[in-house]
Amino acid sequence: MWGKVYTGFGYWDASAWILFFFIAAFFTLWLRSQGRSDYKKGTEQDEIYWSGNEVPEDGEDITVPASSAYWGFRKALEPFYRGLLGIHTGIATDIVGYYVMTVAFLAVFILLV
Amino acid sequence: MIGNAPFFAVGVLFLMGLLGIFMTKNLIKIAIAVTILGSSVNIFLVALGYRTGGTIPVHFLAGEGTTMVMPTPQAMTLTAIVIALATTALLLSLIMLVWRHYGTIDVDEIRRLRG
Amino acid sequence: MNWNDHLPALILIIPLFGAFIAPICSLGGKTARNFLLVVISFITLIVAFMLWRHVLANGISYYVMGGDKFNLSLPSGMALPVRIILEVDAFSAFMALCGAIVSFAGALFSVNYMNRFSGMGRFVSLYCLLTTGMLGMMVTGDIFNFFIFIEISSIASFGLIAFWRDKPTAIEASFKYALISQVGSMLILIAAGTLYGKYNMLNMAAIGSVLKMGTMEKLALVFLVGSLAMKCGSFPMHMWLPDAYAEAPTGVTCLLVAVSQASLYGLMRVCYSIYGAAMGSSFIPWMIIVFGLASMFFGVSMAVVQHDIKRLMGYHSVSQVGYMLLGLGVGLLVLDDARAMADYGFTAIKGGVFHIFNYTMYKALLFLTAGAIYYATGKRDLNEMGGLARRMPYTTFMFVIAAAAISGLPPFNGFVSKLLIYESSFAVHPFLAVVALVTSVLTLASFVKVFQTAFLGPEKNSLAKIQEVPAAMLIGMAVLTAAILGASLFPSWTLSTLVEPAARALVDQSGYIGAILGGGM
Amino acid sequence: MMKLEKYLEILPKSLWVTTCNSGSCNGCDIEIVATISPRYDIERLGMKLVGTPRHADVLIVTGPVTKYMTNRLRRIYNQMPDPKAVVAVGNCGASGDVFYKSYNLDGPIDRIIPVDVYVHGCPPRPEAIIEGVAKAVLKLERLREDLKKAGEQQS
Repeated sequence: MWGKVYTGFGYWDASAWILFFFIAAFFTLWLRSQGRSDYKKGTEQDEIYWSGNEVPEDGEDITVPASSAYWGFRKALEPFYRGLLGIHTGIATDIVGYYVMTVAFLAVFILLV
Repeated sequence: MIGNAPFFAVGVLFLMGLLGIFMTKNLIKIAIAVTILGSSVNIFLVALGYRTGGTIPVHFLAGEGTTMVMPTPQAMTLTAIVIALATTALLLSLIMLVWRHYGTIDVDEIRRLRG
Repeated sequence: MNWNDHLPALILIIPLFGAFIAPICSLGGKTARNFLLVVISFITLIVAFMLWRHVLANGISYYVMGGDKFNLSLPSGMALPVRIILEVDAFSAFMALCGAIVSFAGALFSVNYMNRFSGMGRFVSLYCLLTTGMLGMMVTGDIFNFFIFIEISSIASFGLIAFWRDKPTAIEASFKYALISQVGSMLILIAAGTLYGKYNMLNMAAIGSVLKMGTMEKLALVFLVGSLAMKCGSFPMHMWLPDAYAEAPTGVTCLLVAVSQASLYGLMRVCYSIYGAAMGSSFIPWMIIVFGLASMFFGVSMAVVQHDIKRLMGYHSVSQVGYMLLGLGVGLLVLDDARAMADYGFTAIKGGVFHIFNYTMYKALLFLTAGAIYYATGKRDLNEMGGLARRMPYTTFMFVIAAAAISGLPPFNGFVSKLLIYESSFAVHPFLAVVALVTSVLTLASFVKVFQTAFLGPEKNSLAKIQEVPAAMLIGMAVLTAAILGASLFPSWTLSTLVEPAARALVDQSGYIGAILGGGM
Repeated sequence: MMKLEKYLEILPKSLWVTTCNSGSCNGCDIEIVATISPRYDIERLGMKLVGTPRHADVLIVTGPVTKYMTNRLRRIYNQMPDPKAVVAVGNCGASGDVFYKSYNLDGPIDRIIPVDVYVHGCPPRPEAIIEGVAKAVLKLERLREDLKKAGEQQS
């Protein structure tokens, strides 16, 4: 049941990985349990450190919006994305056009090759 | 050469249908072009089954002993026509709904879903 | 005349029966209709499982529609099969099983998900019709019948994508899909016509036995490959897919994932079983690999910048289809070279087929979790979501499993199939494996973004009152999670019982042909 | 879970330091940075600058506390774990210097949080800061004894 999957170049053994995962998990949880718990609950000591300011109540103000996640990746590849988003015009005839061009390209080259 | 005249007709009609989709901006004309495409394929199927001098492939109508055209492509064409009917009806009702929501049936303006 | 012989026909008749009974059942109120939806898809799942076990036990099972005996494929004195023959080999039984599981999960999910909407009688009948079309594509052995089932599933999916008539984007998505898939179907019909014109036969196995590569066959192959690649969303023709998956109701999107797998099955059936060894030049295999690479990379690079959760997953579907095209394309490339086939070709096909199973499971689960979020919060834009993990623990748990599986993290099944594909495509050319790896990294990146913005982070006041989704949706998701965990914890068992026979059946063209032409009596 | 006493024996003399600039002219902050630079290198004495008060034993405060910084300084002080000491660096922190009784200040640091060590100079030389922090080490040792005694009384 718990056999190995041979991929011709090596093998993948799920049970070995899971065994390793539990050992690592055990060690991590032990390390975590060494933390100090003598802080006074309810006081400022268990509030998040917001560089001294009052932590805003509504989560809205301190969440990073999804559209700005990976903005560096997006800005770095700006020319690539301008081209890629340019292709996705969303016009129905363009979509059919790409399809017809692909089939035409395939047809021409298969008759040549 | 005259034998495959219908196939030239199919080729011309197919290209007309295909170009019709890209030449126009009006959705209804695009639906019409798709129907032309469908009918060109139907002609192609019927033309495939033709045997020179063949008659209608129905025994009691054509009588015995006469050469008959191939019945299978005609069966395929019947089904293809029925399917083209269903798809065209659906396309036109979608165009009607697009008109109701977008107020336009110009293909370049219907692109809220892009990128 | 025992039960098992009629399974290929049964697997089609039950959902079709469900489709036509649905309006009558919906007269009996909401519960009767939901009960029908769940029972029909459950029975289909049972029949699909029995069919798979039957095919695994005693080889290819075929069913002659309208013959005097169910296995009379070659009536006495006829050189070629005349009637429509349903041919189920291990590969199509495997695909039917995947499709049936996903259809059952989608049905379970839609019971609660759609209870706020009217017109549910039509929804259930279209849902069952879509399941029929999908299973029909996987089971049939006749090209024209394959075209008919493509049309049935397409028309059913047009209706289902535009189910929410008052949402403009749903209508637009459905129209675009309708337009491009109608043009595609016409090309498939032309291909079926050319093959019929040349060989006077419509049965895939029969054509495969006599096929020799000429200009007409090359054109037919190109039309079939082009339109079936479009239907399963490979790169240049994929733009309808994110729109259609995002705008359809979630239970339907979950089934649409399996329907696109059916057209991938059709593509592979055409390439392996009809053309197979007759495919002289390796132009088409290389084109399938190029389509795979392109849709992998461009699909995921589009997905990273999306911020609508279902569109993001739609682009991931495009990139995951790229993996399957790569895996099966590499297999096709070395189909006739026995040594390379033994070396890495068969591993590539096993990887591709296993990825089909994994993809159908975790992608359907991802769409269900996205639907659960939409059901709970009513929002689809990631910018407005945050801190859902506190209120929706089960959905979060299942989303984590699905996201880990899709991005190929080690213990999960996505990793195993991707590993098979990486190693075999590396043997063909390192660049293939590099693109596959980069895509996997970008997939992980975009799902980390989704997980962090939607589930983690502080609680938002606007989302304060949401609560966990009702039970039926959770059970629907749990079915898929169980399948994923099963394939992750016991990969060798899954590979040897589920994937290996399917891959061998796909490669074994002569077996596929022999079943029909050999089985005279 | 480790007992409180055992925590306190771990590396008692190497303090983790966090700084808070409550309105200083940045002169003292530059001097603090100078003490971290390789020339005066406080690291060799085991003291390390950490970013958050969560990890810190000693809070170095510079500048007279302006009205804006009052409750922020108090909150940072409260957010530090228990045996903690405060070192006021620079005359402004110690006595408000030339800005004493200015309309905009809430007075020197000891009006807001209890200060243990005052380091005079405008700005104090890095050696003075190091000596100040060294005194803080003695102060922290006494605080640990009290905590231990309090710990034994409880148990």
